[in-house]
Amino acid sequence: MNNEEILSLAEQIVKSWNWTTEVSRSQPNQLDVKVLKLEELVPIVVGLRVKRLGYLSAIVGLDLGSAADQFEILYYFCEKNSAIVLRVHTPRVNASLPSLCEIIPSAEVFERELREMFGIDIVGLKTIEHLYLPEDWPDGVFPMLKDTQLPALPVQGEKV
Amino acid sequence: MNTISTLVSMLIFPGGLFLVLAGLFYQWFDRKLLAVLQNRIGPRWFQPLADTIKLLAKEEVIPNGVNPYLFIGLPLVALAGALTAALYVPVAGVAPSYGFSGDLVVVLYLLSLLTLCMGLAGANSLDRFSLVGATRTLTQLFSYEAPFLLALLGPALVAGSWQVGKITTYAVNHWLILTQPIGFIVALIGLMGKLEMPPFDAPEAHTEIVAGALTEYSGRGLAIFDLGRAVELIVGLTLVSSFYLGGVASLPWFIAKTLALLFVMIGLQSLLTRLRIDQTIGLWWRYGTLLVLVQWFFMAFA
Amino acid sequence: METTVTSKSFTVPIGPQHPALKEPGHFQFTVDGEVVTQAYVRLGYAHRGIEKAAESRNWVQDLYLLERVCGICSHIHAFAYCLAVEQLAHVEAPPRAEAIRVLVAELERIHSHFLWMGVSAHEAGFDTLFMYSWRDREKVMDILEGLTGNRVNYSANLLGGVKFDIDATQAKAIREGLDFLEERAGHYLQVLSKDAMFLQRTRGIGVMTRTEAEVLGAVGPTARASFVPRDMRLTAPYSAYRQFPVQMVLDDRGDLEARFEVRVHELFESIRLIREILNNLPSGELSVRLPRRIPAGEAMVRLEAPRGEVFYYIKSNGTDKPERLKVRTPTICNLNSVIRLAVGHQLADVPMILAGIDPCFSCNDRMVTLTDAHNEGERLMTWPQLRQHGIDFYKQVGK
Amino acid sequence: MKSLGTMFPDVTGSLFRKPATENYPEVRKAAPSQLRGLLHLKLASCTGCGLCSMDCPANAIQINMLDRKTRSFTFDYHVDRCTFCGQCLESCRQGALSMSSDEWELAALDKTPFLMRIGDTRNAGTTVAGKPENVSEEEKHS
Repeated sequence: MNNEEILSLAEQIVKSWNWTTEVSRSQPNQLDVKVLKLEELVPIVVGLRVKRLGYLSAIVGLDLGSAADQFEILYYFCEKNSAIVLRVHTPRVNASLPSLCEIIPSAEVFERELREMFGIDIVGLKTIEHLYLPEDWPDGVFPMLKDTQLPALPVQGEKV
Repeated sequence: MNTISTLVSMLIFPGGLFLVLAGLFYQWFDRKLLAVLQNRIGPRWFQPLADTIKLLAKEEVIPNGVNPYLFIGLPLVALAGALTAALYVPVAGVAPSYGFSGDLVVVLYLLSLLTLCMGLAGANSLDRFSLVGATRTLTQLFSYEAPFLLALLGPALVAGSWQVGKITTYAVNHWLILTQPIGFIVALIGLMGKLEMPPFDAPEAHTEIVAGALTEYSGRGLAIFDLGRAVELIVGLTLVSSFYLGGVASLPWFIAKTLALLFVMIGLQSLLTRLRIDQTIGLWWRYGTLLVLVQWFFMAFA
Repeated sequence: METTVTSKSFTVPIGPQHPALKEPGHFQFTVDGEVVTQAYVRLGYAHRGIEKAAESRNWVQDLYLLERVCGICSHIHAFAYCLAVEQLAHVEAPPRAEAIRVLVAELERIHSHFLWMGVSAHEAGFDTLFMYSWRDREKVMDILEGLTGNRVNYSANLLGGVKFDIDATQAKAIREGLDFLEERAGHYLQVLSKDAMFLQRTRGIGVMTRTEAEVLGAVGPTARASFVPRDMRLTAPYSAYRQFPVQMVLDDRGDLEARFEVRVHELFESIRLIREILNNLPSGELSVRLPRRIPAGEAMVRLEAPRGEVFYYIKSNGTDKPERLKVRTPTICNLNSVIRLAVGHQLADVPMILAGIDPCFSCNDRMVTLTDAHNEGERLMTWPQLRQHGIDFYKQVGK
Repeated sequence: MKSLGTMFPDVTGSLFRKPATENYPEVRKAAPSQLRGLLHLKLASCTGCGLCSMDCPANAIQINMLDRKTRSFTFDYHVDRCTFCGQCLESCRQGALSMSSDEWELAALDKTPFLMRIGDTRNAGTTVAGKPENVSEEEKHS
């Protein structure tokens, strides 16, 4: 399969069902699938897996800031030179996502990371201990949120 | 007068102090040569001595949960065992200070005492690495002990005595390495096992179990165990070279032969990969023991 | 005497500080005698908050921050970042710069594989191989130092190009170094595939089938040793790999021996590639200027680091700082396999299996903020405050 | 196929070879000409624009404007923070910065030599190498 075939097959799969998605080609070798309903994420992933389209390269969490008040989660499925990106949105308050561990065991680390860095509740995730952060990390503090501030760098001209 | 000479022979020469210093020197030789074989510089000549002095000067930490008497006593017993063993062995080419028929067995068990003490020291502690190390130490003890003993009994049989002194006098005129080559190889490798040299260093494999049975030891206890090992190195080398390499009748011969033996052992050490504990046992019981028995079979017909 | 051991099996903790680990990580192996029955991993001991920190630095500063994700494969991270930023800015680095980047990346691969060979030989208790392979690694480090100016964090990249050129004398030095390294690599291949004692510790140990490798998401040489054809240089060629293709090294045995051999064969492949680049180095500029503000957009790049696929995602909002930067390093994908493979093996094999994936914990652990766990919520401390806090804390403990 | 002692040639060879270890403080190997060592500023070319300081990933460079009209400033170089990445050399449009390839033994027992304050254009010479000027204690802490 060349890249074009991979992407058109993926597009076909996504469009052939009655899923509410917006499909676009943001870049020549990338298929962008905006999944509008959270509960459809797992079926779409199953659909891709059945056709053996791509492996889960990474899950990227984005905090869209307090104005949008949403998280955007990107699931990158890569195959050869092409990538299929599933975009999911969830509100920042009570954010939750379905777990992919049942379908893709290697998703576990990414989901644990999302959980501890963004505070997204991953429904169906078995291991919920901290992966990166210390055991005594305070509850409810999620470092990757935009409003969680890091200590500022010493600015130019500051006396030492 | 007699008491003084006894004391001297036990505490200064050839036992005691001399033995410890010689052991440290041989340890340095081991480390230095291994470094040279690995294209490194290696430690300077006083390094083992400096290590020992440093350790002796340091505070000894007795961890919670151990029996303090055992914790302090075991290294002393181990060192005492090794030093006692040296009295029955022609160290430095001097005839053994003591001897009775059958002292070969005593020497071997005194040497095993060191390993046993290390095993007990590990088992005494609650540390997991020590426990795993202790299990491995004792497992390995039971695997090499029999073939090593059998390999040393070969010369004893030929000499017709189980007394180290008599075997040595016999061996001066007979290079038993020529008549009993298999026995020599097993004895050599058995000695490496006894000294826990690579490839038989599974009991203290530091990439797996840190320092094995001695993980919790620091300061004085560790230093004394280390001295015990240094003495064991000398006694072991003396035994094998006096039995198989035509005796050690004088000091120059003693130095030449033991260092040559150590050289071979270091060479092997640098070429071989550590064996897993199950592989060690397999090696000794499957090949080691069998080889010695083959040797005996030949001896019976020769 | 009290003991806390209640059942027959007990847990051996490996790490956070342990001689088998050259970096902090924590593994717990439940053993029954010598056999591992359960394994558990905990990361985060080298967590430095790089992803978060990148959001507060400008595009240029981030280049050097990301170079410090990993001490061994530092170039590949800067490389990936540069590619992503250039993609965002719709700029392409000049061909000569691309070739030099790939050349440094391949030198780094040689460095990393030699280093790994030494470490895993050490885990196996074969210190002679360890010493010799690290001695030979010095050669490639010297080459890198002579070429880039630094021994470890090479800082070869610049947004839009590279900092240095390769002249004839340097090319000659590299070629000579490569001859030596090729000969040594050939020798080590003999050692790794023939030495009976070493094979006892690698052959048939930690076998991972192709299906397992795919399900567990293994990447890089670990995956290729299980016959998963995944090498970004070939499957998704980037930068100068389009002009200078590599050959994929695959092995179908999936055990430690296969992982060793795949890596050594990759050494030969890298050496060949570097020679080819040196012979056909494109001429031209070394760099193009990038604007200080990078246009808004998203970029994703995947590169083949020495340990496997590294994934970079960068989102820009049009300012002089990135909006979000996500790094996914190869080790995190491969660690899964260690946990599964260790079960059923002897404790003595665990360090070898662990070393077999060439783990790099500092790559895994990245982001963090300073907090005070005792206060509710989060308290940010300045450095003097933190220092004072430390002094107070130990005064209290001292009482 | 299997054999024992495959490292034998290396090991025996090493008996007759010099150790690979470099005896560093006694024997110094010449550093390669590309090496990035201590930063040097050619004060005459420097305009004090601050681009280097802005791009420095380690905040090792600080430019303190003393007087905007006469463009007089001091250039503070914190050697202990410098990561020797060479970005400032690339950022500088005037080519005023360079890195020495043989000044790389920069460790010191106290922090005083780590702050190198270079010039004040009002009374500086043409080239000032990165050498510590006497910065008084109170000035540093103020």
